[in-house]
Amino acid sequence: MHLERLEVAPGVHEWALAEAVLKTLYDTLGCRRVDRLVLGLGELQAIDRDVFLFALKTLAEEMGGIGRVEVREVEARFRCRRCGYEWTLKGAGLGEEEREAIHFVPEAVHVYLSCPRCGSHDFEVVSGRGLAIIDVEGEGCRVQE
Amino acid sequence: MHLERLEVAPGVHEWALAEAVLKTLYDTLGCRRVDRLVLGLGELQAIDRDVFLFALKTLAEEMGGIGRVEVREVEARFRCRRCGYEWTLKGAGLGEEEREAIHFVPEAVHVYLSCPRCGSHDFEVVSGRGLAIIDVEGEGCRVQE
Amino acid sequence: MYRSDPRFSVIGDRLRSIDTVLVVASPKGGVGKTTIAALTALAAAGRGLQAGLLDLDLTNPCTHIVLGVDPGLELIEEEKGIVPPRIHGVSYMTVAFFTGGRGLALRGGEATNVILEILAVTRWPRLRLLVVDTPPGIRDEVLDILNIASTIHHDSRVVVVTTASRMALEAARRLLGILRDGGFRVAGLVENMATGARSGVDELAEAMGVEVLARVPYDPGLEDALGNPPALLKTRAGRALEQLLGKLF
Amino acid sequence: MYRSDPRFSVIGDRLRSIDTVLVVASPKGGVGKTTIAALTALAAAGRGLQAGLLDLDLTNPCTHIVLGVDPGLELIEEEKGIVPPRIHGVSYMTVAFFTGGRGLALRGGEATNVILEILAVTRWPRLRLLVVDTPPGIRDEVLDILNIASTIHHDSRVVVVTTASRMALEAARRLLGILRDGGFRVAGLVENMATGARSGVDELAEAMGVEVLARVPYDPGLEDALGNPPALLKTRAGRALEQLLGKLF
Ligand SMILES: Nc1ncnc2c1ncn2[C@@H]1O[C@H](COP(=O)(O)OP(=O)(O)O)[C@@H](O)[C@H]1O
Ligand SMILES: Nc1ncnc2c1ncn2[C@@H]1O[C@H](COP(=O)(O)OP(=O)(O)O)[C@@H](O)[C@H]1O
Ligand SMILES: [Mg+2]
Ligand SMILES: [Mg+2]
Ligand SMILES: [Mg+2]
Ligand SMILES: [Mg+2]
Ligand code: NI
Ligand code: NI
Ligand SMILES: [Zn+2]
Ligand SMILES: [Zn+2]
Repeated sequence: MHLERLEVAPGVHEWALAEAVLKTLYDTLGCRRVDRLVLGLGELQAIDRDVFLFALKTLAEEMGGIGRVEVREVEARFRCRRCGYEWTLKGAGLGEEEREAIHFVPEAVHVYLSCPRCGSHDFEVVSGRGLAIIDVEGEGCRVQE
Repeated sequence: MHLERLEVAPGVHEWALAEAVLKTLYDTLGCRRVDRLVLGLGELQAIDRDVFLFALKTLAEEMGGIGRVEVREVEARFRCRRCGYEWTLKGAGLGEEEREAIHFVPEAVHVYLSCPRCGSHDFEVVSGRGLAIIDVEGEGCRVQE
Repeated sequence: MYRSDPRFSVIGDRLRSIDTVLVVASPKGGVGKTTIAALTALAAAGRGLQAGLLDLDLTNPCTHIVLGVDPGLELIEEEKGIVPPRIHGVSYMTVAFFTGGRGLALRGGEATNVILEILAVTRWPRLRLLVVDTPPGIRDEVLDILNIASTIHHDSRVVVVTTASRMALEAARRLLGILRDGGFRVAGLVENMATGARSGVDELAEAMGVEVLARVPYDPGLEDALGNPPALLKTRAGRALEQLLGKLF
Repeated sequence: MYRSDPRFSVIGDRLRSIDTVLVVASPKGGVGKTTIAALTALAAAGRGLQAGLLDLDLTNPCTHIVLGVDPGLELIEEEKGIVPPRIHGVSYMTVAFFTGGRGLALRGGEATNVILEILAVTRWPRLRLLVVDTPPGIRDEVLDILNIASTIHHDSRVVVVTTASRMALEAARRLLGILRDGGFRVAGLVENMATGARSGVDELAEAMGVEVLARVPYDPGLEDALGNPPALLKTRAGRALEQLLGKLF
């Protein structure tokens, strides 16, 4: 095996997420201007907030701009599909690299965690998975169900 | 191939559904007596109402009995996962045997129907799939979320 | 959780007439799950054991091809539920009865619905052994039957099928890891298309602390015997399954 | 519907640098999807075409075994998204980078989440061809990539892989029926482990009105070449894929 790229640059898929949020605001929701935005950021999607907000502002300049942005962290909670036990990420003892993998693909959590009671890898991510637009105020935004 | 059973008896898995409903009421919800029951019956689960209600009454006798039973039909609606088109079972032109198959296993509908607009077999059954306990009144029933 | 589903409460009762549930699994396709599941049920019935076969490869069921059954509603009998037809002595249930054997496109939770529906409605007779064929992958179908069998049933075991191919071994390792973590009862490995030589299967068995229950040789005559159970039982593969039955009973 | 998902709107842009998306599929496992998908991408790159490979067998990915890659985060580069590593000239993306190649138990909609996540984050370079490997079954992974590719991309085609085995043919027929009903563009069938004799594959192709694009012979040396792309391209299987590339370009 030979690799043509081996360098690793840290934490910048924040840009992809920022782009996705803006596309949703300006294309899907039809916003012409965004004055206030509330985002729910799942704990599993452990992105670098500063990089993310910088990306959001920077990319928004080419669109209608972005006003006040509030980011709320949403705790990760799991519920075992076999035995019903519930637990959280705190104290789950994930290593750095595992968290890094999960921040790219939150579902990878099924590899690295199993139910503290019965050992099942089949559990539900009840909350804290991704990035959600909780609220938006601005001009022309059609808020959908 | 040789078969040891070839006879076919009509429409009596109504008994299995009735049994399931009663088990939920008396075991899962902990009812000691049921005075009033409202069931939502999906169009795809095209069971014989009379057989079902007879089964429900008969089987209930060994338990705490059953009071007034109201059965509401819920129309089957589909939404294409590829193109978003929505449609209903009316006019979908299903044959007798296809309906019979679907009444056993509602998901078999994906074989017999496809999106009238784009032909996709990948569509959502928005409503009308199964049997749901909509409301129950009685003694000891713990209604869960 | 299934527990709030009206069908779930019935399923425990339905499985009560079954002594042993044997789940045949591997995330890798083509290793022989379907062949081994069907042959095991047929071989057990041939020995006079009450045996059943349940096909949970919902989107692409194949056991009816092995058994030589043209699947359709006319094969099932409704009697306070569904009584599975007996095919060469095996009580047999497959989603193909309801799909006519056509491909069934299923999304996520729909698979769970189908499984709960089938398990809730099927009235198995008294069975010494119910063999469950599963689809490849580690998806709802496999997770559901593992959860249901290990939660509701008193004697459920998993047989992991593999060949000596590296991809199949890696897939088996993945599943065994998940089974070990969850404390599922693993009956052991079956090596399929075995050459007789010591293979990666032995290493895997040692590494994961499981037994190699049987070695089923590659049999070029198997394809022609598909659909003909008596002929299937006479292939080298069919005869090798005696080894598996011997380890189970 | 995906359209309301924040990631969906980005995916169209991400796929814009790709001329042709080739989805390699069959509901039957073990027919050679993974082998043919990986070899096709490698063969295209060997011919100097810009080629990519995307493994969507999320719960049991295997392309890294064919390519000889020990998967991990260290292989990916973050740069306003993820730039896929180039392996023997092929731009390569697999969920195994994030799971370390371990088995991933996934429920229903979780598969869709993973696919949207990966497609939204991956920055493919300019590609003449992106080959997509899919899992067996007719589940979310396959439905999603078919929906996404046929809706968003201007040139997506499906290659259906089969062997001459009855179970594989039946599986191919099932998928071809679904593809025909949905008006998906089918490039054709690939017969794998072909013996050279006229087989059920020809009958199926005629019945379904599709072409047999290539016949890949059974090659007992293939297993030993797994993990070694240059050696793989020299197997009879590798050489037979020239036929497929010839039909595509
Ligand atoms: N021991 C064997 N010898 C020869 N062919 C076999 C053997 N076991 C399975 N096969 C063939 O291999 C293919 C895949 O087997 P199958 O049982 O369908 O695998 P799975 O269910 O794991 O996908 C089928 O065509 C089957 O007939
Ligand atoms: N033409 C071939 N000759 C020999 N072995 C093959 C050939 N194609 C595939 N195989 C082997 O068959 C097995 C199944 O192939 P794979 O590509 O994993 O199928 P799938 O992705 O459809 O499950 C693998 O062990 C692979 O190495
Ligand atoms: Mg199978
Ligand atoms: Mg028929
Ligand atoms: Mg594969
Ligand atoms: Mg590694
Ligand atoms: Ni990052
Ligand atoms: Ni009925
Ligand atoms: Zn648990
Ligand atoms: Zn449609």
